[in-house]
Amino acid sequence: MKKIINDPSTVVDEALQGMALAHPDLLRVQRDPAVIARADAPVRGKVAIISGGGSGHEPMHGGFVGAGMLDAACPGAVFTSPTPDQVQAAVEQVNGGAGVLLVVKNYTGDVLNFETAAELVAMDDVEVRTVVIDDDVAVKDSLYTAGRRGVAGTVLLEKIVGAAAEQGADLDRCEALARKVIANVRSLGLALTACTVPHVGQPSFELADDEYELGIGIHGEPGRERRQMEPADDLVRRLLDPVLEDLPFAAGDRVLLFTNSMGGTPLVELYLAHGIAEKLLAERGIVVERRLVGPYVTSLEMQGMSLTLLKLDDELTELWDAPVRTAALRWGM
Amino acid sequence: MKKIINDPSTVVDEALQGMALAHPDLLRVQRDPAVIARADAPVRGKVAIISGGGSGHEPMHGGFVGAGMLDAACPGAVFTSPTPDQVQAAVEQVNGGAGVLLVVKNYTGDVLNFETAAELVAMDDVEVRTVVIDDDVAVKDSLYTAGRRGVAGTVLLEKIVGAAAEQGADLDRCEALARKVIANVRSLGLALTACTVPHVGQPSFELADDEYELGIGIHGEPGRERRQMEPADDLVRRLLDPVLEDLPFAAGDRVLLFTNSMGGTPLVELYLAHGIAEKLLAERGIVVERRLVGPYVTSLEMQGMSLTLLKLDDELTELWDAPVRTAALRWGM
Amino acid sequence: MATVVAAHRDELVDLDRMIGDGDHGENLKRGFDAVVSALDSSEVDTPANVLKLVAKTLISKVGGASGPLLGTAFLRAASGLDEVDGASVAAALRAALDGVVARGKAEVGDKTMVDALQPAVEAAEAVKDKSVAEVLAAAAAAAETGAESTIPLVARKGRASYLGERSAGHLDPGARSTSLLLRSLADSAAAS
Amino acid sequence: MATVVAAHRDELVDLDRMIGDGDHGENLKRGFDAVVSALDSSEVDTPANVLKLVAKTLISKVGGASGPLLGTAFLRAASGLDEVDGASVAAALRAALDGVVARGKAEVGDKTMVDALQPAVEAAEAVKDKSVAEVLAAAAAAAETGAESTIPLVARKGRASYLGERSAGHLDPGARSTSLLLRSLADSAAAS
Ligand SMILES: Nc1ncnc2c1ncn2[C@@H]1O[C@H](COP(=O)(O)OP(=O)(O)O)[C@@H](O)[C@H]1O
Ligand SMILES: Nc1ncnc2c1ncn2[C@@H]1O[C@H](COP(=O)(O)OP(=O)(O)O)[C@@H](O)[C@H]1O
Ligand SMILES: [Mg+2]
Ligand SMILES: [Mg+2]
Ligand SMILES: [Mg+2]
Ligand SMILES: [Mg+2]
Repeated sequence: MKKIINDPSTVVDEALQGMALAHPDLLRVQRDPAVIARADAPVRGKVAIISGGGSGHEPMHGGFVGAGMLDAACPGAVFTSPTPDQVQAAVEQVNGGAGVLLVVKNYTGDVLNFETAAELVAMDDVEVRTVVIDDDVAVKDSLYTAGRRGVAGTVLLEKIVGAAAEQGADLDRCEALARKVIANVRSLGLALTACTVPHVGQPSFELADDEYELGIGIHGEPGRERRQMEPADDLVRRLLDPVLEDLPFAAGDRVLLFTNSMGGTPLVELYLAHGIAEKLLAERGIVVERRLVGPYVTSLEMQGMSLTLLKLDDELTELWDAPVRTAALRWGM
Repeated sequence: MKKIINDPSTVVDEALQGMALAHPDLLRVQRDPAVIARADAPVRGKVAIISGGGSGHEPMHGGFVGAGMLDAACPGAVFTSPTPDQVQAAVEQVNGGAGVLLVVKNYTGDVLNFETAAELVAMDDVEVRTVVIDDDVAVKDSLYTAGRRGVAGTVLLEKIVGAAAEQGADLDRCEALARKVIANVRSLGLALTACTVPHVGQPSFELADDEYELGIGIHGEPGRERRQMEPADDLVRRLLDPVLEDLPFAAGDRVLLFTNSMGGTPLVELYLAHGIAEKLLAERGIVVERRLVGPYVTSLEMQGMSLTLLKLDDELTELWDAPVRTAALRWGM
Repeated sequence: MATVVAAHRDELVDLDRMIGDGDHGENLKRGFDAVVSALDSSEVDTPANVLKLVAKTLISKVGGASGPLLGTAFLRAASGLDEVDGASVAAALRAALDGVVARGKAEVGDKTMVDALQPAVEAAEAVKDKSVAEVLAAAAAAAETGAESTIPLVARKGRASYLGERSAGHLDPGARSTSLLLRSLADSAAAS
Repeated sequence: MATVVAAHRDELVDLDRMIGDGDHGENLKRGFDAVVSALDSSEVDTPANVLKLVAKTLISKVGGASGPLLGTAFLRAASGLDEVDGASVAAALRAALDGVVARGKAEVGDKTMVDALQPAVEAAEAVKDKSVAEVLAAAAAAAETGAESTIPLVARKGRASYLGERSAGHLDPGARSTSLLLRSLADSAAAS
């Protein structure tokens, strides 16, 4: 394992210090328990949007803290859900008196820890709601599993709900919007290489030189199916088809297409894949109205990508376009 | 070699198509010869800023095309300088009648090709100036080499000169500003892993599991010194010390600190390294007034990083802060 | 217990790497290290209060799926433990199991820590009239067999469930750590 | 020439990977493929005009350091080539060398294509009274020796110069491709 680190057990803490120094205008960092909060939090009278999860997916979630998106992020250890005391501390830092929405990705650990936190926070008379996003279509038979995972769609949810909260939406509307995004967003990912968690020191799985892993999660957990390597045209089709079938998306639908790198895949490949996805959607009469291309929900240095589709309507499109000012997503301000 | 591509010889062309589809509001792409131009070009009466170089360094340069930065970028084949006909075509597309500034990174190939293009363009009565950036302090004895290379400092130059051009600066002022940035910016990089050029199919060099390469260029060319792997504190010091000594930077100086990922190094490591660099600078009394952290000048999937310091004054700081609207750098609009 | 966890950290990391995300050993190590300093820096009197402090520390420090689950287990065990005799210990273990099931909704056969904990509880109850040491020894032995039984199973809860059929053939890390914790309890009861 | 370049593409890529950025073979292949289609789709009469078309195509398609340098070489050679006899060919080669040196400012010993081209010019001039085939054969042979002579050198121009001492021990890709091109010219002159 070769990484630019000092000690596997202090990676997250040191990275948070660096992040605070890098973005003094956007955010502030509390170290124990770890919380990344908007520089101007709490914003009085605004619903606070809080998310969190294991570290190693940067820029998610800390890179989305700022005006028009998250009020706080709770970074766990690498690939480990945050603890309830982090969530409690985040609420203390950013609660503006209009209630708190917790955005949780569907993993047993995240759900259990945020659930515990929500119980504790509610005891302090803070109105708190929880939404669980589960956009990964890789997980089939969800009756027999922990259910679908929350993956790249989370960024779209955080942007849209964050915009609404910034505009003054109340807790009911924020929660309803979050559920609307969850109902309309689907993702699927693949990996060409594994990643190495610092405290593990070895790759999370082995892939031969001519294999890829389809249906990968974002925690270095192997996917559902190992396949022989294929040209980009086929790889993109294997991601897109299950996503389209699942909701389903149909001709005439307006969508946001999000082409995400798992971290190690360079932009030149990502744009190439994005172009293929756009063409396949055009062939089906699906209208790509907005797009996001880049490494936004990553698994450390893993090479691979995911495709996410969100069905848009005027409400969602307007909120997507609304100004945002965070380390990783920024426009209009 | 595992990459999300169809055919090594069409990678750049396909990626450009994907890029055009991803950013219809920001840019348009011409395919043969390949040019990425700002969507609203030519901007009448504005000095046109054009850059270019080998592909594989994305988001540089195409990701910096847009209001407040570049008017056009000429993407060569992967790690190969663009050809003169690309530069001529770019000038045709974006020349607004106020002259053209060509921003060239100091590599024999880039310099020769841009030089040839400048001669051809001048024959069409377009006023054209060329600036060559050479911020890489890794290259010593520059009398006996092709001179210092142009590396990550290029982004800072393009942002600052682009802002001035957008505000209406004339060709003289744009050129003078570019030379001022070149005089005040220094960089140094390292690599933990090599990258693989698609048409080569093999890593550009081999590094053992406990080695890193100091003074790496951005084309997968090996650096000057191969060293045993060290903790992040030491790695950052090895990058920062030569940069500081070179200009030199001294206590009381105001600087922009740019912590750049070579592509494969995840943000968690990059922020960690950035924090170390900030602390080392604070110890020396150097004031970090602005910062940029992320993968902006990359070598495909190479793991590694570079540090760039630019000495700031009020003029440069204001131009850095000015609005910019490109795929990779965006604020204020 | 912290020593046992530390000694087995790498094994648990490896098990979790096979069918999960490779953090189980590190999660527990972080948690039990924090337990040791919490116990060192506070004055706790009764066994029940010790368990409560352990529970709170695990909940706030472990994270992952196992943090809230193990934390709940210790919290419930604390309420079940009035006296220190075989029957109370068996009752505490039963309370712990109920807590884990209430939170995680797993059944025996889902390839989770429940596969170790439930047989342990049943074995403890079968000998609950014996000494604390004997009750814990029975529980630990049953947990070990239970943990081993997860090897052929296909996971239906937690992260490993995403692997489907591919999760079969691997020992569940949470079941393994549960059996290790019970074995260390039994060993210290036998020694005292 | 295009066939020769295509056949040696991988070798040139490998050489450039050792001390450069690994694109030299691909650059030349792209350029000479374009030359072939340019020649196919246009009517060129004189050898000088053929060389001019080759030059323009190389300049606009090759990129890299070698594109403008080789392009200039062919452009200058075209001006030098009025008649097709040994002396004109030698003069054309001299003009090509002067063009490369004017642009790239490299000297013999800098580990560049000049190390192949300059001895080739000198050898050609020494036998310039002989036939075209003989002149080119002498040039090709000298270029081959010249290219080999780059192996121990430390590069002082181009990308390889960044390696300092580490560039020693490797054949310069541009010198190698220059000798390959001259050899293919000599072979076709001998055959016609
Ligand atoms: N719903 C559940 N009920 C009981 N135990 C569970 C459940 N989900 C997961 N586990 C246990 O948790 C273990 C994984 O813990 P850990 O690796 O610390 O958390 P995470 O899976 O969040 O990384 C599994 O091996 C399993 O025994
Ligand atoms: N200044 C120069 N003068 C003459 N030849 C040069 C010079 N710089 C580089 N070369 C030649 O160019 C070759 C490299 O060409 P190529 O790989 O196509 O370009 P690049 O180095 O830009 O990738 C070198 O091997 C060398 O022979
Ligand atoms: Mg985990
Ligand atoms: Mg090159
Ligand atoms: Mg785990
Ligand atoms: Mg080269």
